[in-house]
Amino acid sequence: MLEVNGLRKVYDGHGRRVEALADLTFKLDDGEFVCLVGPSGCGKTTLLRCVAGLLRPTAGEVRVAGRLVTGPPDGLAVVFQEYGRSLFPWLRVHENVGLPLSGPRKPGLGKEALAAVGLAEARDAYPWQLSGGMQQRVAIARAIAFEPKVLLMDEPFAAVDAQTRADLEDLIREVWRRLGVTLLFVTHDIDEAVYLGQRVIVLSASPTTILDTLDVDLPAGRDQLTTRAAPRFTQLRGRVYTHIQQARTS
Amino acid sequence: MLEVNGLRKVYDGHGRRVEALADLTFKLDDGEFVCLVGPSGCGKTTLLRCVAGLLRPTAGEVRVAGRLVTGPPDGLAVVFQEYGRSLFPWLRVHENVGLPLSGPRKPGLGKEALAAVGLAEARDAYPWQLSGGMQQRVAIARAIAFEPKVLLMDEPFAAVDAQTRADLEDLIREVWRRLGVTLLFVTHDIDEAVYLGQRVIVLSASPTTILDTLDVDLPAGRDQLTTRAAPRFTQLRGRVYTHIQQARTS
Amino acid sequence: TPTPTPAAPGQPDKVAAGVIAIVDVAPIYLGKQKGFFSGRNIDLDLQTSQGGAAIVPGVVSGQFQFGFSNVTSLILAKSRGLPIRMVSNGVASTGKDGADFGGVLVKADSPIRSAKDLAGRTVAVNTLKNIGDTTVRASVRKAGGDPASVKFVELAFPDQPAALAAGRVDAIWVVEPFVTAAKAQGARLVASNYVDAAPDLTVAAYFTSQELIAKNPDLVKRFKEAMAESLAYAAAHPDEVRAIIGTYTQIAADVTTKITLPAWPAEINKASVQTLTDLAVQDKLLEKAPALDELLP
Amino acid sequence: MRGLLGAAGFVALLEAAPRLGLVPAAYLPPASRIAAALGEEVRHGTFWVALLDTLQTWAYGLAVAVVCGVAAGMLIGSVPLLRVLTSSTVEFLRPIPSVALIPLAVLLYGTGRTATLLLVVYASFWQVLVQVLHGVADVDPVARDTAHSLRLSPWQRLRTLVWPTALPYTVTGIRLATSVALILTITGELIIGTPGLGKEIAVAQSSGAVPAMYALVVVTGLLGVAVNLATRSGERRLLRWHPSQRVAV
Amino acid sequence: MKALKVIALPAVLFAGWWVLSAGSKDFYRPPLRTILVAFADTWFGARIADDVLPSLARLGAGYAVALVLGIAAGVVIGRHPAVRETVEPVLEFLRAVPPPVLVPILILVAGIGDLMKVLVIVSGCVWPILLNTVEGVRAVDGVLADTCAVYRVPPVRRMVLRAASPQIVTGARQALSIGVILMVISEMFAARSGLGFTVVQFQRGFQIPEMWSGVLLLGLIGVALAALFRLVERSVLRWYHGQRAAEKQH
Ligand SMILES: Nc1ncnc2c1ncn2[C@@H]1O[C@H](COP(=O)(O)OP(=O)(O)OP(=O)(O)O)[C@@H](O)[C@H]1O
Ligand SMILES: Nc1ncnc2c1ncn2[C@@H]1O[C@H](COP(=O)(O)OP(=O)(O)OP(=O)(O)O)[C@@H](O)[C@H]1O
Ligand SMILES: [Mg+2]
Ligand SMILES: [Mg+2]
Repeated sequence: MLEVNGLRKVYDGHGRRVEALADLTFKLDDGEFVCLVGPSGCGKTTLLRCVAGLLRPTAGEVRVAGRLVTGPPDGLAVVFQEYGRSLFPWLRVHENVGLPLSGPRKPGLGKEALAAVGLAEARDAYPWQLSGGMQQRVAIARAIAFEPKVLLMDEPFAAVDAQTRADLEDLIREVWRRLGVTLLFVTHDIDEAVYLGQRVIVLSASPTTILDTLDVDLPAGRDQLTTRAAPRFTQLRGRVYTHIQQARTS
Repeated sequence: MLEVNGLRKVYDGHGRRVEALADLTFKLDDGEFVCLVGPSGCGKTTLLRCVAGLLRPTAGEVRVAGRLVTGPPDGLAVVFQEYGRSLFPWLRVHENVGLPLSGPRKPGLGKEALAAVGLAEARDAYPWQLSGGMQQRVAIARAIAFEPKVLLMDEPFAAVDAQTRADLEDLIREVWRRLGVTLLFVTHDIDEAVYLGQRVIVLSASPTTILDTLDVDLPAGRDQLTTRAAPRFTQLRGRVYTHIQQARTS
Repeated sequence: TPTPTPAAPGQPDKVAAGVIAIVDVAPIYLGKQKGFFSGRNIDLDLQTSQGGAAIVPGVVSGQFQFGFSNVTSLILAKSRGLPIRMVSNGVASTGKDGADFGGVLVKADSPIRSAKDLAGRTVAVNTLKNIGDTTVRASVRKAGGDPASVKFVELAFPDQPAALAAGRVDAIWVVEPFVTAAKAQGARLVASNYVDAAPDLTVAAYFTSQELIAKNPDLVKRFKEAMAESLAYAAAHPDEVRAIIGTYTQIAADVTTKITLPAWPAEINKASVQTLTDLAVQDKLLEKAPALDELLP
Repeated sequence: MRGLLGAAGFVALLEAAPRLGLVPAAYLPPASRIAAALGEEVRHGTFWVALLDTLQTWAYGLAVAVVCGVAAGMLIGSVPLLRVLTSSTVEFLRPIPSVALIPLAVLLYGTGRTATLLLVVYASFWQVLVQVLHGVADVDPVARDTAHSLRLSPWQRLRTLVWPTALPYTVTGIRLATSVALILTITGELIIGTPGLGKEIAVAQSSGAVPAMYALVVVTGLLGVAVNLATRSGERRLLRWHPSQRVAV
Repeated sequence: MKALKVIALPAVLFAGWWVLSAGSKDFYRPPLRTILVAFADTWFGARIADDVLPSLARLGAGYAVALVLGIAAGVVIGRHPAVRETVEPVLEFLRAVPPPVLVPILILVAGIGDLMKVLVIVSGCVWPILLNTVEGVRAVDGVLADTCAVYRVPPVRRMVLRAASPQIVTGARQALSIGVILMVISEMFAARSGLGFTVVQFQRGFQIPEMWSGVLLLGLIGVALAALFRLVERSVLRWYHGQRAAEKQH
């Protein structure tokens, strides 16, 4: 469903040259849920923007559903790390969520999505009347209501409290299973990566390569209490942790 | 050093009325380190903005060093939740950090602070050339270089990876001890709150009151491995967790 | 005669005059060139502008000592109480029907044959409620047409031939060099309005402020004499006039040789000033005629 | 490079329209004849003197308007009370056309440069002022709070926060004022008779010298193009940080 | 209270004008008293229908055309750098051509009727709108643009116009007073009636108090149009002012 081949990205301008991505190759099957972890500034956002067709790679290519990505592919949604700036300040919350929708299901989908992220009451507010966490949830609701085939999420839970985060994690897994979305999920929380994904890709520091890919062989039915308490979970997160330590020192 | 008395804040406008803070009263001693946790949208940012003199409360008052707060008090620094927008896009990183500084120590302080957050090499970049986590660290560096008497931090580590986060936590504790700063720290991470603070204040959902105040009786010398492994740590975080659960259901 | 502010010996009076860069003011340029002014201890500085909007306030405020303006404008100014007075003739109609320096023209194939046919038509003039429309109405009246039914529209002289050619207006009233230019495009002259308005009509005059007359009558007198000499010289030497026009305008040399020159008599035709005043009152440009003896030199 | 292409197309249009009879060639001559007339003009010293006069009046007027406009805009924009106090007066004065002020200008300053300068400054001042006022109001709230909490002094706030925010607006204001000042310089010279290109245009116009007149008009247009090139390169340096200049490579 | 402040300065200025001009014998600067008398005599009567209203109608038409043209062209030019580079020299050329010399050409093309006058107004009003639109469009936030691209939101209609609207409004406001000025200028050519024509006529006919009364009327029209404009602006930029005010509640 999603193929990244020899991707390389160099930023050059305004007196600064950064090789953000050195050489990345990986693949996501249709309906796969993969989490991406890596040190701050290693190029996760850059990678996501290349996959979404928003940034032209310096070398290499991205394919979504077999098609070479040159612009944003059909049926792909993104939750941006800069959630605040991705909301339209002149539209109310429900208009922001309904914006990409069309057809008769539009009002229903928007409403459901807002309820799912716990913002049913804020539907008539403007985004700038909301707290940071609420804004981030609006962005998530918009992506969910869109019912994408491929969903890219860039630290989507960074601004919400622990409990809300747990709820949203379960919501995302539920949406993923229901819709069969192919999901690429960037997070800083190693526990979260292991809890959510079927696979975790660990990136090195810049210039970035893939340090390790880890299959998460936990059962498909996961829940916050039992899964996180399972010994295999602890084992896996330990492994990711060690790798990230390596990434930083290398 | 910092007193909040009967603070109440109601937002009203554009067809939406929210009682963000119902009635808050608490006190921070000189040089105290207090963490603030509470559900998303409960009013943490609102509280911080009132304390910083950036928002006029609907009722109640805030005092810093005995003085009633009507505008930003002297020697108070804030790390904003919207770190990206709090950096001036027309200034390079080191200029952003050096902005509030003056006097002969200016270059040295800025340089040190940038190095402390791991951004020595990015000093000549513009903020929008940086990743989210890097931007957030620039904001932190600016606050540290300012050497404030009172420091307010609003989820300052939300955008950085786990390892960087741990490093920054230790950095903040080090700065706090070295400078004797009075610190009010908002976080979503319960472990972080317990690990960092001398006290944790748990806020209820909106309309917000104080649900609980918890003294963290862990030894002053803390480190990531031993402190987090201590049984008392687990106990405390369990208690905060339960309270937050209550906050959400109440 | 004693002068209140005499010029220091060998130090001529500096005099600024506001004029318009058109054929009409050729005598003053010629006079300056011939030394008629410097001979009378006047160091003349000629400043061109587009019209009364700048010249009249310039004279009133003393920025200019003298100015050039058409008679109707001066009558209007006087009637509103402006402290000005004519000092010398400026320019006059040739008095020859069909051979004046201004006139009403129509397209070659126009059904308009005479001034009478202008009734009910649109005629372009350079400024409304001024010498153009009053004298054109006089032509229509004289030819037996209804002057009230002529529709005037304001259009700068240079733009008029184009508007006529494009059929935007039925007739145009222009002065040289645009009479020649329009004729070259095939336009046909139907009326010489200055001739129809009054015999030997004085069209424009040089004027000054009452303040200057009171303060420095000697200067005014010298200017007057210099002007008289200039006008006479210009009237007598049309070739030199045609030559000097090229120095302060951009009228092409081949056009200057063809244009009809106006008349430059030394004296103002007082009767014609009275006629213009009557026309102005008749056409409701002003409610009450000003005391002409306060305006005339 | 592309600009040359656009200019070439424009010239071609100017050449073709009269030649094809779309407009009468006697009143709007083809580009080649205008160029020939221009070639004739530039051989005369008077043209260069006039050009220099125009450039001087324009530069003085623009400089005064920009300095006053920016200073007043920053001051009024930063003090809410001043903003409310002046709003209606500004709106009253802005639409007053400079042509109505001509008699007053001549009365006060004669027909010299100062009279035209008055008109130039009056007309272009508002362009800068209004842009700066809107620019000052555009400061990002989070950035403003940041500046507040860092306790930047009012002067520092103005310099490091308000000024950069208002800069893109100001640059547009200066670009607008540049052409308005040029237009008023020419118009002032044309009607009042202050020495300069406008006066030459008036002379050519009243002499029926159509190609020469358009040749002079072309010169004013070219002045506009030249100034734009200058502002654009200045903008590239001043607004390096602005989203419009951030080409992601 | 606000209304009081709004009229305070004009009141002072008028009083000053009244007092200072009271005994004036200066022909071109008559006493304000005389001007006000002339105002009543001149403008309260048939002139409103004969001169003022037709002028305002032409102004309205020209302004509307300039608005549509300026915004449409501005969006195209702002979004496509290639187009901008191509047309910019020609536009800058045309922008520098003074309306008094442009009018003869317009007369050739459009005759001497209302159309010509409307075109004169358009030829002046369009520039501030165009320039501001171009710059507003070029400054659109990159994250918003990306959001539109990903979610297939028609960018021009749903995003660019709104995001650039603060700057477009600035241009429209500039254009308003330029329109009034050009309304006067256009009536200096080929006119028979109109407010501008009348003012110029008074000037030529040495009816100086009447002329000043016309200038006064032009100013008043400017104030009235600005008030009208503010009403429209308030609804168009509701979100913008809300966003900026909401966080300024000091
Ligand atoms: N627009 C840009 N121009 C120049 N350099 C950039 C730009 N965006 C990102 N970079 C650089 O590319 C590198 C990777 O940035 P990116 O945003 O992809 O990191 P990230 O992995 O998402 O980090 P974080 O976890 O902090 O969000 C960084 O060094 C950053 O400075
Ligand atoms: N500018 C504003 N205008 C109107 N309402 C606001 C504004 N800012 C915040 N609110 C409302 O006040 C409440 C508290 O917001 P606040 O930003 O203080 O929450 P928070 O605790 O910081 O949340 P988070 O953890 O998500 O950042 C929310 O319901 C929010 O919608
Ligand atoms: Mg990132
Ligand atoms: Mg918050």
